[in-house]
Amino acid sequence: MPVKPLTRDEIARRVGRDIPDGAYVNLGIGLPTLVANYVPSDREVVYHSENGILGMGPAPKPGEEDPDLINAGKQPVTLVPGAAIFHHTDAFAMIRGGHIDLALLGAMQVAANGDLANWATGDETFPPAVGGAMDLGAGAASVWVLMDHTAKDGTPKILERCTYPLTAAGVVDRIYTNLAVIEVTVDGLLVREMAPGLEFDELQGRTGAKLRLANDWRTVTV
Amino acid sequence: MPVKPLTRDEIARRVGRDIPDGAYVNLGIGLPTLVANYVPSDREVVYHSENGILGMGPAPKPGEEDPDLINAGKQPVTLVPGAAIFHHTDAFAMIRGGHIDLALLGAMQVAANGDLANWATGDETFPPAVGGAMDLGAGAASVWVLMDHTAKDGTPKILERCTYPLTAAGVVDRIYTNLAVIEVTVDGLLVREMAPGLEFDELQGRTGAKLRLANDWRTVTV
Amino acid sequence: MLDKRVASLADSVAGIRDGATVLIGGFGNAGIPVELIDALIEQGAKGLTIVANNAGAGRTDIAKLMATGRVRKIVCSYPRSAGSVVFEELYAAGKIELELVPQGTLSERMRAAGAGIGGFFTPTAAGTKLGEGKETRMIDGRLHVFEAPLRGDVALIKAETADRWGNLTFHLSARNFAPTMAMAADLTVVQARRVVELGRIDPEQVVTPGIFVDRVVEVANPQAAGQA
Amino acid sequence: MLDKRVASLADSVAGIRDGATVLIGGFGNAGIPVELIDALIEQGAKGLTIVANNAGAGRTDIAKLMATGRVRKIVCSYPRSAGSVVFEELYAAGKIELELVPQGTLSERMRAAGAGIGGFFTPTAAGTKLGEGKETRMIDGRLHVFEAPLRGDVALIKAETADRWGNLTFHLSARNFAPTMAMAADLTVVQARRVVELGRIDPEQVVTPGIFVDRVVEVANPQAAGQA
Repeated sequence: MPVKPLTRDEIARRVGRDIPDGAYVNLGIGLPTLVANYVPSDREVVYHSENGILGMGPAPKPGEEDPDLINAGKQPVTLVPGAAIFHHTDAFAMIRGGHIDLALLGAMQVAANGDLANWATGDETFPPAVGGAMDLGAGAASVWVLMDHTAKDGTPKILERCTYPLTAAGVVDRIYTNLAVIEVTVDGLLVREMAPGLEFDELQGRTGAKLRLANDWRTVTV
Repeated sequence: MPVKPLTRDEIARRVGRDIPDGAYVNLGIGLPTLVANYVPSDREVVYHSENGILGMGPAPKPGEEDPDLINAGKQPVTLVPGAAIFHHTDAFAMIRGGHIDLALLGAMQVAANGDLANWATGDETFPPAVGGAMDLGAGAASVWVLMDHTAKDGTPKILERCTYPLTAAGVVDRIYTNLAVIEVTVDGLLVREMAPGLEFDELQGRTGAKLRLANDWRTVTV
Repeated sequence: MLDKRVASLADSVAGIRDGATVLIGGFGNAGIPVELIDALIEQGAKGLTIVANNAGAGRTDIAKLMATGRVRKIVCSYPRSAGSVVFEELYAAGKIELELVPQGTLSERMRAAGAGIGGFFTPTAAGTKLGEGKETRMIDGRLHVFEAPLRGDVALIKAETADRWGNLTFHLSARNFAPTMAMAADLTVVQARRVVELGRIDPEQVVTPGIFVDRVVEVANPQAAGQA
Repeated sequence: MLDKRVASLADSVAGIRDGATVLIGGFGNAGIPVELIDALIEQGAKGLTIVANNAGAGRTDIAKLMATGRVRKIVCSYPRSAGSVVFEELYAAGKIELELVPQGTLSERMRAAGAGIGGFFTPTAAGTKLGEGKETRMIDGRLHVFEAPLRGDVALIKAETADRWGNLTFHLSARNFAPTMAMAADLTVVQARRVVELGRIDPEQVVTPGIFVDRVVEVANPQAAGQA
């Protein structure tokens, strides 16, 4: 059976299934933003944005955008009933104070100890930019990373130690990639699910840190 | 000419004349509260209360009190047009951040270096209480003290060094008493005004710190 | 479904444990959650640390809770006020511990706990008896003291309007400590005069976003606090 | 009479000095005070330090100010965004200094300045490159870094409604940094879409109390920010 890596939408759908009912969730830019489309409709999830919104809804219809109502990725959004608006300092009090149950973030690298690198590569020819990444990494009650398992050239992004500058140390709880669902435990990385057709050895070969396979591992279904 | 000490209302009236137009003012409990009655009517002064009010107006008419609209002394108040309500933390951000132009406070003792003692006598048989006194002392841009010049038994309340526990160190800018208006300068206490009929030597005799008389001193008028 | 409404006052305080630190909103008699305090008295937790601006007045609410003997310690700025007889008796008898904190520092310490701040330097109380024993630092030529966050296991607060997500508005100066205490506790319990349908509170007028609230109970006609 | 209204945009930025630190509200294109920035460009102050979340986009507002060469340094969390060409050119040419600050720390540092807090410990950036060189402290088993207050000489912000005392409301997520910056500057200048009669803003719905505001100018139809 050939390996069938998950598409971006499939990763988002897989993660969506794990978002608990009633959770306060911050969605990072890019892939994490897709997750909102795939949370089961019987769950009520409250989406937070660093620029002062709780209760973001889907994108507005074309022509109905309000330039004063945008998310952290600067895209136009809507509000759902029950939404609240507040200022930046309060938005980050929610983050730093551990009130956000779950931050879904993209990453450049994740380490076996939960270290997160998602803001800089160390390449000094570009000006650095960090945004709210370090606050979310340090503050959210749980951090789940969504990313491709390797860089485009096949270089592992899951490592024993990050080589890129850290965003936050020891904060990642789970990693959802196109190849696997991995839990970060005190004993290291535990593979919970693998993409259809993938052998553990092959997964390990594409990973820069030692993996363990859970006894009750399953094939990812989406 | 016999000495004519100021009454409480006369002290309040004298202070009222000095409140600048447009000032943000916090009035302490007791004598300072009276000052609002005597600010010239062509000046717009915004009164702040530690429990989250800017723009307090006069006491409500009997029967029109709202138990949810009280000042820091727990007395019912009203709001003027332009008032704002906020929470305690913001109320004290205004104080600590130096945004309150002027705090008018009562005092047990004031020292020649501007030290303020207005929260405790050191008598440990009563439980101590401090309220917002230390925040106001440390935070307000200017602190003016309103008090009787001496204790009831004639003991001076203006001293070289406070004997009671301090509220805040070196913060008092002016002292208005029933006998004098005194400025706290880097060179010590400068008497700007004296009550009608009062001789400087007599004032000095009722004061526990060295006074200087301003060249342009005047008799207090109210 | 995210529904923070609970059916009864008893449910609203269920699970509060002996030894808990309980933040109680209110300043003077405005904003005191009388019914939640009565429910806590009924619930029976003991050895409590109470954080509140005042130490109760009269024989109701905080004073009534203290009179049960179940308050080990009170953290407040102004324990001695008109009618604070219960506190004064307990204090004189050595039956209650008092931690006196300047009012703004009290509020800021709770805010720090809610905002994930590990501590801060403030000029308030520097050079005074209440600053004794604290770490000090000169900052911009002014003496500051270090203050630690003050977290509650529980906060009991009173609101004007709530929805099932826990979004809150408050009535005038009854707002006082409530928004800060809501942030600072692991379990924030709210008694609201009206519980309205989700979406009825304008998002721009929400004062405390529901993320800071855990349980909401409607008390349409709350008692006045501080009665004799 | 307390009247913070000024007659013109030119009056609103009068007196801003060379070398000033200017806090500029906005996140993305929401809440950017485009007309105030244009007035500052016209006014001519140079050697400025700009504190803003982003480093401008397109060729208008913050980008336009930077393009004049009058910005010595920018303090922000996310200088590199779609269309931040002016900043990138200046940065590559070594003509602008960048202080990169995590977004929540940026906001909290300004809040500390506004609230009279001498500094605070935060877990954000601890153990990272942006935490290097900072004082650290273990608090409750977590590494924290010390952050100092960040004060502005001037804040330029955009509001929806203002009155002559400077009470403000904001429109949706255009609120972002404005209430915090208003607290943190010696001179806070506001462009408001509508200036209303005193008393027209419900006291419970005031977001920024006028005490934090110094000058108000009405700009009824503000330009969009970030245009090419």
